[in-house]
Amino acid sequence: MSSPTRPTAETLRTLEAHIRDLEGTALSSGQNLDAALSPLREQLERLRGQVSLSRWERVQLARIAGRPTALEYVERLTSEFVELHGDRTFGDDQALIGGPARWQGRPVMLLLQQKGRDTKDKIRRRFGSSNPEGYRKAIRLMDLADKFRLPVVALIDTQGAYPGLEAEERGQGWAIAQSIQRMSRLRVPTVCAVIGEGGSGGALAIGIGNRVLIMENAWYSVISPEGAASIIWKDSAKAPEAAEALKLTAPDLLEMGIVEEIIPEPTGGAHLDIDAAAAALGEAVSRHLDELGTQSPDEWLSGRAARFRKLGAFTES
Amino acid sequence: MSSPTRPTAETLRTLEAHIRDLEGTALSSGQNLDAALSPLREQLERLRGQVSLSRWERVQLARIAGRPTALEYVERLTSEFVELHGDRTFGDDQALIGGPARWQGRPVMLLLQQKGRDTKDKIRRRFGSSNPEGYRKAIRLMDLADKFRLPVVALIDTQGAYPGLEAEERGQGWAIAQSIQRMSRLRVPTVCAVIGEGGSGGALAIGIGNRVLIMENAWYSVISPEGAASIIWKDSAKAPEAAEALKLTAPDLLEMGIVEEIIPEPTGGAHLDIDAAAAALGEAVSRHLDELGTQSPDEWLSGRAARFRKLGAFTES
Amino acid sequence: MALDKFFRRRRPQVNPVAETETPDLWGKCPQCKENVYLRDLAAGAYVCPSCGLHHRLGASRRAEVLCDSPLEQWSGRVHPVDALKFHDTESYPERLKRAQLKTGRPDAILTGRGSIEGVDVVVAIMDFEFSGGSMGSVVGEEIARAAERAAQMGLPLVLVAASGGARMQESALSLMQMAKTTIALEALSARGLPYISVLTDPTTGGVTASFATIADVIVAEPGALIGFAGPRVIQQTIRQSLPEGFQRAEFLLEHGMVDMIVDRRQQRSDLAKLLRLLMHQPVPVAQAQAASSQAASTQVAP
Amino acid sequence: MALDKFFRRRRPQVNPVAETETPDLWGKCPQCKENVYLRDLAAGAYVCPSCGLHHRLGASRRAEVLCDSPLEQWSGRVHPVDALKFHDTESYPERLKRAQLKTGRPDAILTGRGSIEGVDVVVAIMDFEFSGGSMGSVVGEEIARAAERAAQMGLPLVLVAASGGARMQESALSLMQMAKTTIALEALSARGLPYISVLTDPTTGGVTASFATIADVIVAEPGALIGFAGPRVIQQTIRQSLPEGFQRAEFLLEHGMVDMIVDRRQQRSDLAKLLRLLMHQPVPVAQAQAASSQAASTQVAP
Ligand SMILES: [Zn+2]
Ligand SMILES: [Zn+2]
Repeated sequence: MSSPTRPTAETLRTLEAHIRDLEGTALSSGQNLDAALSPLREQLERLRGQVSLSRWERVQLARIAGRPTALEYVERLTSEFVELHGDRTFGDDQALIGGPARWQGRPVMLLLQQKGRDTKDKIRRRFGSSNPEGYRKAIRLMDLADKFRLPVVALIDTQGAYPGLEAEERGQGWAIAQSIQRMSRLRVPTVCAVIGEGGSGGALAIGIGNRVLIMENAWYSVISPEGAASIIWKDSAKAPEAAEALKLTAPDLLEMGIVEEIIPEPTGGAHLDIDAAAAALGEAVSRHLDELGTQSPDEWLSGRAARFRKLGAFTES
Repeated sequence: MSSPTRPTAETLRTLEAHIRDLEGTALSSGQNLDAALSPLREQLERLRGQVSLSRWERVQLARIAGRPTALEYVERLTSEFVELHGDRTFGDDQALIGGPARWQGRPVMLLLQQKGRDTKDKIRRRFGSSNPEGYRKAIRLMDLADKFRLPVVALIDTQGAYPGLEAEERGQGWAIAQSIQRMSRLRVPTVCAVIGEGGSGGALAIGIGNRVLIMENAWYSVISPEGAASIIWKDSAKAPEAAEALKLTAPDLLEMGIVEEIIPEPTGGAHLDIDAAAAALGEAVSRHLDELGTQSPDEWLSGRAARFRKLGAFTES
Repeated sequence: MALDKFFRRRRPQVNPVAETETPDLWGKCPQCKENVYLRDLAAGAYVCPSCGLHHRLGASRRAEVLCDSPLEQWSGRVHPVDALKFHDTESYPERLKRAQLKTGRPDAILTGRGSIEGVDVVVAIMDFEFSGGSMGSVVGEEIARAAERAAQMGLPLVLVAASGGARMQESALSLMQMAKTTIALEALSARGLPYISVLTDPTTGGVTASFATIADVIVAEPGALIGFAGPRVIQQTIRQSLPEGFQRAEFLLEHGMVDMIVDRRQQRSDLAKLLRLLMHQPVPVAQAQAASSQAASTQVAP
Repeated sequence: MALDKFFRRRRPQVNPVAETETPDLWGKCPQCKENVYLRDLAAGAYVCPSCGLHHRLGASRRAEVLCDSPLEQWSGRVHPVDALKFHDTESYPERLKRAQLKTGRPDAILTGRGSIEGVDVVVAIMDFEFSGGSMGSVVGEEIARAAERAAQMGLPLVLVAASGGARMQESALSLMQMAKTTIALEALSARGLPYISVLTDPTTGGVTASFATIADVIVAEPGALIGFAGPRVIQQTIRQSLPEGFQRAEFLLEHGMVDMIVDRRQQRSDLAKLLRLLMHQPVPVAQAQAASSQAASTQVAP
């Protein structure tokens, strides 16, 4: 501990484990161990402030067990959420859900990528990877948002669209493209937030925001680190190296102009204080909704188009 | 033959068979039988003019082997038909097909209910009964018609939407309703013609015309005669009685105000002279297209709405 | 005996004149066989308190269950006619007369203005008691008028479907009501007003293939049979037995065709919540206070 | 040896400088093993005259096969940059340089103005020879510009897709090209101008999930592999082998995803016919005469 090197996320996790063990002992034995616990807790807090997370460590935080899912934010930030189901064509996808709700009081249309909370729920929701039905439901909800002038709030959290045989049969690529197109045509404001993982086209399908925000420990990329590692080194275990190359963290994306704002997470990650994480997300989304609220439908449409039109890096001779 | 009763369709068919037999004999034997054939042919023609078809006989004519299908008319009346496939969601229905074409020179979007011509083709096309994919393809083609300002020409010929388990799973009722809605929203003129059978919602799905025409021996009803007979008498063999009760023939529909015009068929039915039947259909559709051509998109939309809004029979106290 | 019949038919069958009076009696639920006190059944929106069976409702009872107070009734002045001189085992006018006597209304539809938990609405309720809720010219006309009037008044439309489909006795005229109603609903779309349909047991045929399924939001009652083709026709087509639960509300939810299945006892609050959201109306004061205190407790600073 | 390589790769691989020259030689078709005279292959749009195999084409050859005469080329001035300092087994600039040398163009796209059987069009052709036709910022920008310029000029857009998907080396910037291209195509929609995409072997990933599949009409080449997820990834997901013909053009037609499969030798005439119809252009004089004489023969009076 006397080493001058910056602490790693691993160090923090070891310290957290010590504290939990001591707290457990204190509780079960009835002994007051505050004399030991207090300095440990202080040191942990201090180290958290110093910690410099690698890109791969952030990817791991974005996936950590207990990280809040979309519905955990929705429960804290909205009232009167009415989940609407089905694509009116084939099925009801559980990985991409939504419906109208009041976001800190404002009527909005929610589009949520939902990973699932327990094992059964996760399987049912394919760990947040949609079939085409999910995107087609999103399109239907966007139709309603337009009709009833409801701003769209999209919470993005997926490793990507589901790569299944039936998904291909039913036009996974087509559904994503149509969702991008539909969202770009909305005559209401759209605010998107990457709250965990932003994997490829499956994430972008509901990511056509007038504003795109990202949580501090979320990632957003054209391919997952594992996918990139498989392609480059034929070895998905090289995902940490791929994560570095892909520059997929929130600060990277802010620098590229792909997101407007990084939403700070509680020290150590959103899972350590979900209420606080939700408060930060709620405030940021509400603030952007309020700012956009002064514009007209034409401005929402053209502003969104202009925002995406200028993304990209090239030179011209 | 000296009986003063009006000839039935059955009498005509018997006479036709005699003539065919004699012609065959003349051909195979090399004997000239014109002395017998001429008066027979003349009598047949005379009787055809007198014949009074019952409603059930017309239903049978609408189903007779060799009656021209939609594609037989399209081959004769259009050039440059480009069949477009698929609903972009699940499949490509073969019972409801379509695409852009030139209708006697005019660019239009065709929607065709196609029954099939040989056994294999009929099975592939489910004898003209669509699955939901057919109606969803029609909706997509109507989107294109609107975008490219192509008048829609719909040829209706179905006993009804396909009553299958999978059709229900994929929302047969929903697809028909959406097709009716989409067609009512078109900002281009629509001319529909019932060319054979017009069975229930499956026919109406592409029947929202600014003008609705019907061929002389076609029928259009809320239910097939067999279906009605099954409900009323628990006996589909009573279809002839049901046909009478349903008042489903072209003159009935003209009287009810459900169609604008009856397209005359060659004496004895369209199958006896397909070229002539096609010429009459082509002329009528083209004439209505030309008449509608002078109106504006708002007039096509509101005219169509007004046309259907006033259909129905009731009294008011 | 009246009660036996009540339960055998799985819907309340009462004298239309006294439809709102509930006899002080017990009955046996046809699904769970439990004895149910009829006044409890009525108080619980005619849902069996033991097994949750949603009994079929006539239009008047449905209106009571759905709305805050009696409707300002609009329907009743449009009457059916026998335009086709339709005669099968009896004449169409005879059939109509029987249904009119049974239900006390001219045709299978009740429309009017009312409110649901304080939200002003136009309602259109199909009456399955009247000739199986079949849709002829009158049903089409009343639904079209309700939609157009709702649009004029700036009110949303809530429609309760219960129908075997289009009415055979009006042949192609019935068929045209599918187009007429669909087109009349455009008036609501044009003004951005919500249209919610509630599909109840049974909703089939031309009603499923027109106005009932183009709603902005489709609600279904638990266990309701909903489909286009009837189960018997499909069985004849596929020549094998249909799977358990086929064409039931739960099956349709799974296949993406309905937005939600809502217990009848929960419908008023869910519909009101949804309508308020879609119409940008505020949360009622009592609920807003509860919500804000909850929100406050979760909005801890990071 | 160059020819062996040509056929092993199933696409013409030639010196880009001399791309339009065809060597006076024979080769063996990799599918039917027949010997083909290369000049015949070139004359037949690079479709094997024996088995119909559609050989992959670089962008220049594709333009020759598709258009009446050489394009007025628009692309070529926008060049890729290494914004992310991406380095895997080699650096991104090294990769780019190799691809640029091989193809003679700055990135995987060729755009310009031309005509197809006399119909004026803007074309955008992806070059699979350049880094597997991957879409980075330059591909996105050139497609966006082509669409916008077509809209300004009142011309339709014909796009030929051939791509493994978005370009990894530009990470999220590549991903954003999916949005950028989709949005730029709105300019054509707004003016009611046709946009036709031609999906060739292979078209996968982010290209399938954006501009390539929102075309008004989607044409596919026979046998082309078209999909979102790659076959290997899907196989890992489902842990069983994929069915014969999976993700091929014929499979997609059956599943309702493409409008038509058109043999490359027929594409010019089919595309021209379709474009003329959608743009209300008359039939060319020669064809009109043939058609009217045919129509006259069938328009017998009843
Ligand atoms: Zn019960
Ligand atoms: Zn070959």
